Amino acid sequence: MSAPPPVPPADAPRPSSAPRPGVAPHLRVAMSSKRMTWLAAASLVPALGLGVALYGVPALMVTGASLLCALAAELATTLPWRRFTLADGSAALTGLIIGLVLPAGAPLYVPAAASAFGILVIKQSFGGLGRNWMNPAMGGVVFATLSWPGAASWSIAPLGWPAGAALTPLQALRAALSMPGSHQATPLAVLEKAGYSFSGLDSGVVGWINTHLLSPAGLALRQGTLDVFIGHVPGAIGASAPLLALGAAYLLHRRVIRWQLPVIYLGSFVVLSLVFGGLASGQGWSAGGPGFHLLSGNLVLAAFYAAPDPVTSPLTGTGKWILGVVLGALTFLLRYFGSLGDGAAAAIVLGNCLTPLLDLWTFRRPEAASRGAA
Amino acid sequence: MSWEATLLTFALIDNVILSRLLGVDPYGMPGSLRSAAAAGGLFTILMAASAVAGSVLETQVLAPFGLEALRTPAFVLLVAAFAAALHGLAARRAPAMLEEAGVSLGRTATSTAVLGVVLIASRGGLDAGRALLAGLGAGAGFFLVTSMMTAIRLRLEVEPVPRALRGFPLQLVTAALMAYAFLAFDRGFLARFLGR
Amino acid sequence: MMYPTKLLKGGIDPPSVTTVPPGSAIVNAALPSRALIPLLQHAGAPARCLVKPGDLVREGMIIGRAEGLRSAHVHASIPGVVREVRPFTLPTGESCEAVTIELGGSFETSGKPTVRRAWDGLHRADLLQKIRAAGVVGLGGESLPTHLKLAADAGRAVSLLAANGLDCEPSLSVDAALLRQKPAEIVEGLRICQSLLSPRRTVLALGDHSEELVGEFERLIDRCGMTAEVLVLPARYPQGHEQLVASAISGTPPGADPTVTVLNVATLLAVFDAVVLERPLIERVMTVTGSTLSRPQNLKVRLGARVGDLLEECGGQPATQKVVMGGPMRGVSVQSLDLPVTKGTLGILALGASEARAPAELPCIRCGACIEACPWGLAPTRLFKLVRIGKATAAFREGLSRCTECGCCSYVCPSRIPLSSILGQGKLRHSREATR
Amino acid sequence: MSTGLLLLSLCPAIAMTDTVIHSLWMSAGVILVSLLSTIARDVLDRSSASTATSPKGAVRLLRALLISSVLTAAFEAGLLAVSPTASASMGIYSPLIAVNVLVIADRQPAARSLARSASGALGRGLAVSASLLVVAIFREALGAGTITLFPAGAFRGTIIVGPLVDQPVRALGLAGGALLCLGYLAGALQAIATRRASAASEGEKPR
Repeated sequence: MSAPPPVPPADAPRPSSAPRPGVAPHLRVAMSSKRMTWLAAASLVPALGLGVALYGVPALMVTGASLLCALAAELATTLPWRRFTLADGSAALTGLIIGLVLPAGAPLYVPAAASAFGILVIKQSFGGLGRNWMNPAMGGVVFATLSWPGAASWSIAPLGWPAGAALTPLQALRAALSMPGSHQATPLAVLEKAGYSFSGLDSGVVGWINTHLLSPAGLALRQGTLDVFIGHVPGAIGASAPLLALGAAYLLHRRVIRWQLPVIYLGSFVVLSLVFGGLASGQGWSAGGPGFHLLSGNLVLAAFYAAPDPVTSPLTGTGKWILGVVLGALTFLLRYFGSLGDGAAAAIVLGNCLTPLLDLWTFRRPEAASRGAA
Repeated sequence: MSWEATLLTFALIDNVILSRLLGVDPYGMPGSLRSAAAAGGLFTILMAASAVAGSVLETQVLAPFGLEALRTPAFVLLVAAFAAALHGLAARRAPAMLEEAGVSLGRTATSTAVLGVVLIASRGGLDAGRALLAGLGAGAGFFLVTSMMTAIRLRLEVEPVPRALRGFPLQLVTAALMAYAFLAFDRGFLARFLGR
Repeated sequence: MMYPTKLLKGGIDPPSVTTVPPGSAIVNAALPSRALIPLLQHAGAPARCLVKPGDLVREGMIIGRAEGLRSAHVHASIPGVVREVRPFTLPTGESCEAVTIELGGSFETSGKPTVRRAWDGLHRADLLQKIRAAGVVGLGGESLPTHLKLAADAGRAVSLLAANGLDCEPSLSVDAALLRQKPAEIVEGLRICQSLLSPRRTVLALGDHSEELVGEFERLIDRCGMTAEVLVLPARYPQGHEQLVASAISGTPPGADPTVTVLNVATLLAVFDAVVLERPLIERVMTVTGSTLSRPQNLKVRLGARVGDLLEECGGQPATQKVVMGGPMRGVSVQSLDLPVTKGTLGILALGASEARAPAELPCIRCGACIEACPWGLAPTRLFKLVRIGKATAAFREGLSRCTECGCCSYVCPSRIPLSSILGQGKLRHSREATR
Repeated sequence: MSTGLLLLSLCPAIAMTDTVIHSLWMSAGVILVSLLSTIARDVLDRSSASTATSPKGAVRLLRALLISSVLTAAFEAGLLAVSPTASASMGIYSPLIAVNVLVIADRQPAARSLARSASGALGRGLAVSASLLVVAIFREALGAGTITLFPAGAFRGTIIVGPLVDQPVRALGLAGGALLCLGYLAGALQAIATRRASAASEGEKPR
């Protein structure tokens, strides 16, 4: 590993009266990278809770499998070298994110393989935390999706639905778009046609809003708006946008993550969907429904928990801005035209490929430095 | 195939390095972004030129006279000839670029990437125009991927990576991960993207 | 408040360890019963010792003569008898001779009515000679003999003379206190320097915590009929760095203009003492603070006083785990309380267990915080990796030479990597390679 | 044969490791062409070396290209005759053998005798095929759940690898899988090489 810092270890023998040594500076910020990681993991718990509430035991099984497999893989690649790195929390966070990104119906070898690949190949092969250039969670998910396209997207019916397999909103939409004639339908209409059974809560709230707030204006929300919003539809375990946003808000408040990357990412995605989204569903210009695509699927989780991953995101502010736009564009393309999952994970790993280039391009060396290694 | 389809296919979907597995070699890693760019330019020109010549050769000579058996020697010599010509030209016109690229005539003349593109184009029965696009697309894809891999390598150079994997092995693992990432752009994507 | 445009990029606002209440008076420390005076208290070579054990020395008598260009005289800070002259190692690692004086005899200057001498008529050379004789060095930390800075070589005109009123580290308040209590003397000192350098522009820069003093200083400057501006800069670390102050005032990039002279206000006061009172530099003001002190304060201390005594004077407690000479960002942590304070001692910090713990290092997560914090626009995260794999030269090509080891990167690093000290080692290694 | 050289020769061939049978055909091609071309070049060198005008530089390269490409073409024709399906599946990769073996040969020091250089070429070919076989077995077994060989008598030509055939790790069968396997193979070779080197240097400087 790396050379030790020039600080004599705290337990070095020294006269009890004499003060302790230590290199300057003698003050440090409170927030450590270890605490950052664990805070990020903790902030995902609400989303996980809702997932378990909606899908029950299968959700627990999937998340547990990914989590355990990630930890095991980390141990297997560190213990033989007499190192213990589980404490830094990165393996746990990776496992947790993988579990939340996958649907509850996935057979257990999917989360297991995703975690194993993410930790063993993507992270540890390059020397562990901080040396990997690709996000282990998203890379692992992409690997699993490529290996078992069907199994990795088997979503099951959430609480209050007739039990059994069920299409995610995006799958339903793609199915509808693939068959001719149904092009004019808006996403929620498609869902209704696909036989979604929306909750009573949804109908109640939407009904109330329509009668009391919107009807005077001659507007009306569709059935299912609320369900899609809170994530009470078949899909990934951790797909509840509001809860994820809640956790992310906490992280932003504690400055564990910075706002630039997620906000630009989501912003550019929304703009692109507004302008071109309609074309994809054959509704012409500026007729897309960014809300639907924003809320259903893993976009929010990717934007707040994968994109700003410090290890795999650009070092410089300029780089963050550029990557944000690129990620938004990629997600838009892959979600509307692609076939690999819902595009968020794939967009992130593609962005990771670009990040080292951005670092080289956007970091301006001080005048004193001549054209150096890069 | 429409022209944009050809371009995108050869640049992204059937990327020379990531999907055709041509052009990753332990000695041919550019040392800096500049040299990656120079080599990329060189290879792009070479690919485009020999792809066009290849398709012409295929459609005008080999196919009509039933000389398919001689395809391999013909194409190999063709690529070598173009490589030699290009080196001569570059040495006179842009010696700095050639220097920066740091590729010997031996390497360009025997480059599997270039020969591969020529073969794909001719077997795909592309006409001269499409072949040109194919060559340009392949070159662009080659350029993009080598730049990314170089940037990643420069980043890994200062990191304490596992000793067994240092250098070329990690280069390959990196290429593998990039290959998986680029699979997001598949034929289905192309069809839907250009379809409507 | 309108700031000049070219402020430092990056920098940090650390929570200062319990600092001296602003506006509290500078306290005279008790006279030390014995003073241990190292003969290396300046940039250049150690001064040559002029006394031997048993000699009687008067207060302010010269006991070490400057050796070489960048060296400065050293004077007896207390009257008494020379007990011993022995080799001594400073906390910074350099070694020199040190004179131990035991208090005794009578005081000529202290407590006596002070005579102010007019200096307007004096020739440049005489002024410089007075300053040199008093052993005045930069009191902002860099300890370069001041007469060198003031001896502007003919031909190249000095573009800017700046009085630096910003304390060079967080939780030190020496300069702020002096600005409050000795404004007239500081302005007089500035006038002396101005007459020596005749710069195109003269500026007094205050930290924004002494903003309310602007009016008073402008009045004083008008009264003595000199032309100088008073400016306020944010007291964000390391804005107080000489080059950054200069660039903030002149708008040129840091270190670009070599004809700038920056003097810290404590130094100006020393110049005033040397020229107007003809008193050598035998005492200085320093901030003695820290979480384990019950009475942190700014002390005026005789050079050679014992660190331990000063801590006790400020209510030091056994809870003290770590003692730092200097500021929290760049200070040197010392192993012994018997060390003496010198001309370069900006302050003394007494830190408790929580601050003394050396945090465990974690892998770099490339968060880029160090890049944001670096006032010199470097990428410490890359430089420290280059240094650790032994590529100090490559690190230099990427700008390591600009690093001043201000400590901002180490402070913000969430992985607790001692970046600035690693970069420091890199600079050392490179210079060694260069010489070899 | 040095690790770097082995890897270099593997790179273009690695594409044909999606099934074991493909890797075998590829190996056959590499062995044949490299052996024969080496012999041919060697013979020509020796004959021309006697006369004062020994070709060099571009000419030499051209000649080598000519030899290896003609040999490759011959191999392709043979393959087409033996098994059309195989030659079809080899696609663009069989012609690449021509430049591939050349790249290897160019980095070899000139051997003293014809026998030496021939045996060297054979050795290189065998090393390459062994590595190809390892990668191919690994990839096909995990990536497709099968191991494809020749149909022989009762044996239908494919071994089914347990449950994997139902849910194979498809990603390993894709192009990325080839790069991945080659990467770790290279790592293993490098580790062995470094261990050997350190073991050798153990004598002079204890560490």
